Amino acid sequence: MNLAPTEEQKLLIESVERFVEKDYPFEQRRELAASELGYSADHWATFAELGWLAIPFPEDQGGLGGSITDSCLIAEQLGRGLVVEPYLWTVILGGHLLSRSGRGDLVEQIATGVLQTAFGFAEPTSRYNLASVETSAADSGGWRLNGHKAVVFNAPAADTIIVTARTAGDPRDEEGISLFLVDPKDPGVTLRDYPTVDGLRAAEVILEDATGELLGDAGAAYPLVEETIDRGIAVVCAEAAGIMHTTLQMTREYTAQRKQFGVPLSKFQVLQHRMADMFNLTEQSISLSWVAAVKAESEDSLERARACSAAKVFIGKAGRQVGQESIQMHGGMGMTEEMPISHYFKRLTLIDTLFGNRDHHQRRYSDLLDDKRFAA
Amino acid sequence: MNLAPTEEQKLLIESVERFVEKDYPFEQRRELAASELGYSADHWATFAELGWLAIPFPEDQGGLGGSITDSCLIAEQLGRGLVVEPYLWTVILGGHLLSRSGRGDLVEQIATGVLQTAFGFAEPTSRYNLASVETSAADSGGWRLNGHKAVVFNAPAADTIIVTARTAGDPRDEEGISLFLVDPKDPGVTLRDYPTVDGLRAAEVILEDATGELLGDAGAAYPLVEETIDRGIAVVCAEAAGIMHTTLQMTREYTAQRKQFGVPLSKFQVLQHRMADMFNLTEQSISLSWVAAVKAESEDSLERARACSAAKVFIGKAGRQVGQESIQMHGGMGMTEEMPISHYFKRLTLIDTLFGNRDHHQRRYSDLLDDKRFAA
Amino acid sequence: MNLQESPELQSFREEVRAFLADNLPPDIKQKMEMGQSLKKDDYQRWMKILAGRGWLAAGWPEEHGGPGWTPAQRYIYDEEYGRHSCPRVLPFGVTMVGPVIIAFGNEEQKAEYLPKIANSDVWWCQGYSEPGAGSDLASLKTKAVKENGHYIVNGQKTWTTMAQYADWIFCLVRTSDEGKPQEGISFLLIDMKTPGITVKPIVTMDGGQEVNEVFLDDVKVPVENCIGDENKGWTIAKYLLGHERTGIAEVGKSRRQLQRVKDIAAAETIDGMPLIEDTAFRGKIAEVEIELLALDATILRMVSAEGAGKPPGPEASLLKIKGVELQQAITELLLEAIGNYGSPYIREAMDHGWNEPPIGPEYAAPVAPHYFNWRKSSIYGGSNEVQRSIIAKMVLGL
Amino acid sequence: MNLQESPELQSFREEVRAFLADNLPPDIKQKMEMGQSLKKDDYQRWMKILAGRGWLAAGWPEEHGGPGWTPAQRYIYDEEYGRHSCPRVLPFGVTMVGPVIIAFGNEEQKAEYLPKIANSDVWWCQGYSEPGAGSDLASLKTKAVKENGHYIVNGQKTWTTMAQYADWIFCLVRTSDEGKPQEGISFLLIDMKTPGITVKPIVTMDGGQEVNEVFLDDVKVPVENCIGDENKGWTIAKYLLGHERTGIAEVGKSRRQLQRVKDIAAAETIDGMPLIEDTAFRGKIAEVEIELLALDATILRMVSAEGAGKPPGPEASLLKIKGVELQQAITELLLEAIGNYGSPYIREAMDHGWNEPPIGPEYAAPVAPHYFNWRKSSIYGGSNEVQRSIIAKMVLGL
Repeated sequence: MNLAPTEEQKLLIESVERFVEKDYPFEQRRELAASELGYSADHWATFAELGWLAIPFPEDQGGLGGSITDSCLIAEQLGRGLVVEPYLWTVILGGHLLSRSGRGDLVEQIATGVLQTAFGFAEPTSRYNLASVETSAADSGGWRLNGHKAVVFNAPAADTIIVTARTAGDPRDEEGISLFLVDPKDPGVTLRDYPTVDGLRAAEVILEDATGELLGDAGAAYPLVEETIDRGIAVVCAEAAGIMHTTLQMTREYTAQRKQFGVPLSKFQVLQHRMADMFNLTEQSISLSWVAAVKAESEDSLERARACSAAKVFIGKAGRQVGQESIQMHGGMGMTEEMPISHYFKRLTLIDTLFGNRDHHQRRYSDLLDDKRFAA
Repeated sequence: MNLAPTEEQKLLIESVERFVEKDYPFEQRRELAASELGYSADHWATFAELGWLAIPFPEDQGGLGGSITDSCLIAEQLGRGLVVEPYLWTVILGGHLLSRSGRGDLVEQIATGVLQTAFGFAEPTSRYNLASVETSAADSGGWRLNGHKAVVFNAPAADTIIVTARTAGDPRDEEGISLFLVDPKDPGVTLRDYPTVDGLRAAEVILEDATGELLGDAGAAYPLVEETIDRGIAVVCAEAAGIMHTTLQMTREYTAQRKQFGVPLSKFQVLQHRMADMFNLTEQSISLSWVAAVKAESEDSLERARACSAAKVFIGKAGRQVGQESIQMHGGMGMTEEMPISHYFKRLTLIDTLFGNRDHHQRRYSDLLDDKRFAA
Repeated sequence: MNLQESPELQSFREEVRAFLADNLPPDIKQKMEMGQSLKKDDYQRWMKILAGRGWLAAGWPEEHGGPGWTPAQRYIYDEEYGRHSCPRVLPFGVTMVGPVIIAFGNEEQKAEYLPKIANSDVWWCQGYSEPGAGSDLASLKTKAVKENGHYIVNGQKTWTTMAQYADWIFCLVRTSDEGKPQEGISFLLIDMKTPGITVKPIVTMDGGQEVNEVFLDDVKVPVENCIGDENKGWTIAKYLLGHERTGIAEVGKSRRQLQRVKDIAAAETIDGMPLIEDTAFRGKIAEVEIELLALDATILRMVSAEGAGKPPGPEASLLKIKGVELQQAITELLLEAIGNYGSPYIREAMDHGWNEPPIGPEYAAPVAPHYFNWRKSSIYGGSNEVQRSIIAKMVLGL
Repeated sequence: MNLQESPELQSFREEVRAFLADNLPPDIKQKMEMGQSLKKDDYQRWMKILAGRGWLAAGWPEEHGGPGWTPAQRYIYDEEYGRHSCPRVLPFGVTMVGPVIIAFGNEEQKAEYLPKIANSDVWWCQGYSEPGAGSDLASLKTKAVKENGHYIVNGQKTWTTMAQYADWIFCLVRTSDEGKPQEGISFLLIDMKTPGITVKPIVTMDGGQEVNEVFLDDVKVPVENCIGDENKGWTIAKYLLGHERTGIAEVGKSRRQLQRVKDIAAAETIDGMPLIEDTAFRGKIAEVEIELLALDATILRMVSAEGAGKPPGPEASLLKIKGVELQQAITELLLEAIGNYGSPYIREAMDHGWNEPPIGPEYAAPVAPHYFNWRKSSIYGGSNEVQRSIIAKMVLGL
């Protein structure tokens, strides 16, 4: 029982930290976010070289046999630098779906940095319900898909897109959901690309008689989808914890150098106490994201769900307060596109809506209150 | 359209203010709360003399034909002095039920100060649902009542107790509820008296084949019960607004005289800003209680319900924050029975649970969102 | 105490309602309802329409071109105005420099400037903030030196909203370094066409370009353009902070925005039912709505007191704090309501006339940028921190 | 990083669990579960039982009579302890004066006092606060003047918890007026039987009489009773504030109390269904429970760091703030849960052995008084304001 990084994990943390500090100045992040691709292919190759992309996969699939906890510790450091590279989408979501579906061939390509993936799990009216799938797949000597997958992150850069589609059942049934690989260049697949408010890339993916390659067993994908999204939640919570850390840091530094009425802002007691609250929220977010990381690979799906939803609720709330306070204390300067703080704020804000917001996960968590195994 | 006291109302306010300031020092309140009766019969006679008890009743029932707004303005001032006399229970609840039921004879006795009443509307498992009535009444040549009315304020001093009882329908039906007068000295009536945490008196009223005198039509009392409790809400909101006013005043004064680290507490920016929040909450509570007062006698029951529930929600929340902050800023002193502030805090806390707490009224209010006539 | 409107007020309300409904150009109305960006021309057209009716300078006395309304009329006007999807009346002329000229200007200045404001002939902007000054206004550094009947002004202003469109700017400048920092400040009116003025946009985090830096480089300003006495500008600055406070909460606009939350929540689905039927979300709407009622009641109380001759004091800081907090809470509810579609960001999608189909529902595009943009409201115009300190000191005497 | 307990820790947990379950006297357990008042004897009996097992001084090293546990063992012990309905171990001896004597006492003092604390032979109380001092501890006025091998102590202490039962009191006293206020303070141990000591109860707003004023009137204290150097008491006071912080949040107790909320909410009805099925109330329980998880995770992180040799620093102020906020939030949930029955107040109903039937449900009587009483927790032991300032200054360097 030890909620602290191992010696090996410390080395990993240091290597990501070094990358962010030396190779990822904020100006570069700004340029990458505005570039055609939306991230740096060179950096991605570096991630592959350093083994970061291979970590969570089993060795027989070309991975390093690491844990999701390792990935979370990477994500926490990437969050500190507000890194835009598609680690979450390709490695954590796509990689896990492929790995669990026995597609070691593709996992190996992810690990070596040559394959980008995206996961379309949401639809225009699904909101945060993963079982709300209206996209349909029919087998007529090969699967054909029809439907609309909404806000698919990293789809513009993806070599292959994984989507949920219904092969049986009613709109919100957990049974009858299947996973398919679709090729973005397939004539039945239309992508409408766009940037997102937090500097990433996504697309609406429209499927019109698109060719799909079934992943795993037909109709039985829901548990894997939920598990994958829970892992995504652990990773994005770690990213958020890293963002909060830097946000507090920036606020401390700004208020210490900025004077008002002849005194640095950091000497105003009101701001001191509010920064103390930011500190408390940030530290607890880090702690809880670590617990979620460890439990994200629990074999007990209830324990996993509980820990991930709890972290998402807490970090959604903490991120809101830490983000808003940081802008308020930066005053007018915090409102500008020029200051990095505003970008940290935007990402932190949008993380709450990713994979289900605070309300969604508070409901999911409290629904688990009934379970006998549950005790605070 | 004028949300300000009229000249007449100003005189009324001044007379109550004068009474509280001159004749109601806090030490007396403490003694009265601890006395056998729990309030002062002399003060009650004074209230009658000054006409305060007659104000909201029609002239043909011995009243002064005033409004519930007048009563609210009285209650706000009484709240400032944390007055324990049973104005709310006898005049606002009992008086209104009797007045609307055509019992001018009893109303006149209330107006002259010779009759005390209590209203038993709650039961052990009813929580805040006024229609949740399990006490039953059967007519066998005279009504006989059986049941348990919970936490009936002023019952220990009441000459007559008004209760809800079911004469038809299922436990939570609005139809089938009737009002009865019962005599506390009736052998079928058992009172278990007790003081309350906020310095008042109440009783559990157990009815075992108790004789009841029907008030109004059998089975049709629910609208009057709801209207009466809404008026009670307006009055208790006004009382709470008055309490908050004094609470803030005391906190200002205490922090101004109490030094810490060589400086008066009131000079600490953190406390200044928190007192500014207390001010904002207090002022808005006063404003909203005035609106509730005016709308409490609206003929449109939806408008009435909306305004009273809104006020109860806001004042429940504001009272919680203002109360807790006042204790925190008084430090250890605020924790003592000796300091008046702790008594203001206790009353403010309990007002939230009276007639339905914040959650209850937020639900009631949001259920009204559907109504076509509703617009913010 | 009563909430009944007199027949006169009722018919006044009808008159306002009818005028606004009949005269708001449909294209502007549509932009407002979709939350799209307004252009210079949109503001100008609408303000001219109001000016034509004599209602642009709504808070002014009749003698200077205002309607001369009572506080109660003004309250009703604000309420109705907020209920309709009208563009805001830009405050720089009508509620800022205009009242200053009325209170402190000489007869020539009044005759020169006031009619052009009331008629919307001139676009004003505000030159208060400076880099590094923030809430500490008195630390301003822009210098004005008197030379042969002119001031020569040098310095830099910032956060100047819509300076790119402005014909004139009113500035606080330093005319003396003696005494306390508050003592050497003067209030100048400057023609934006004067040589030496450069405007540079500041891009805000929502991608907007509404605010600017204004550089003043040896700008020649006639001495007649000084309002009030030289070195007495601080009195004017304080006057301005205290003026027109009951309108500051923008309750009417918040009501309209909350209605938008309800409309969107009725259109969005959660587990197959409308979001507005979800207990948690309904509860949040109810919470904000109740707070809005409390704020509105407080305004009405102040308006009633004002009608009885008691001008609003520093208590009005309450209105700024709560008004802004509720506006911000509503931008959060909007963002929550649209779920996954808070993410897409296509700048042009916020412009009227963008021809492509929307990403997700049509109402989604401006929501997140608006949330980001509106964080400014608790910072500018006297930050919420400054307002709390005003209450603590001026009202509570702490 | 892992959350698996080693087999050793698992069996340790079993051992703790079994001991607590088997040895807590049933009458004390019942009082705890009903929230009734504990008497002096209840505390003493229970602390003697723990002492008998060697677990009373849970944080002490073995050489002084403690179990010498690792931080992880201590964490598990605290967790299990909180899970059972055990009375709290009074901190004055075991976690306050004991560690001070261990750190600053001489050999004679250690031999004299420590065994009696570890065995629960002596009841201690704390003489820190004074009237008018509050969080500003250094402004204390109680004076100790040295005379013929004794200090003569005069002054007044306040908020002294359970002084009426105490055998000894440890006091901060002023032994010099020179230098900064922090510099002339000494730490004295005083036998409560010494002539000149008067204890007067303070009634708190919940009706309780747990705290007291302690008057010291020419009280003779042998100079050997000074811990550490004369005039160096401030160092000790600071040490005490920083000691034993990970236990301060009382997460285990909050968990148990939250379980009580759930039990009561399962028993209470709302519109015919159990309150716990009400969406709003469930949501509140979930919210507190999630915050408790976050706090617990933070403690575990600190414990893990401590196990690796990094002692808890001023970050531990976080634990005090959040621990207390959650305890208070739970007292509010309890009050909400019981609805109308928050009002009745019969002092005796909170005592064990009260023979009359309860007013309303049996669990209701102590709820409101407990809520009132627990407001103190954000005031004493370094108020939440002081803790925030510690974080701001010591952790964030503001």
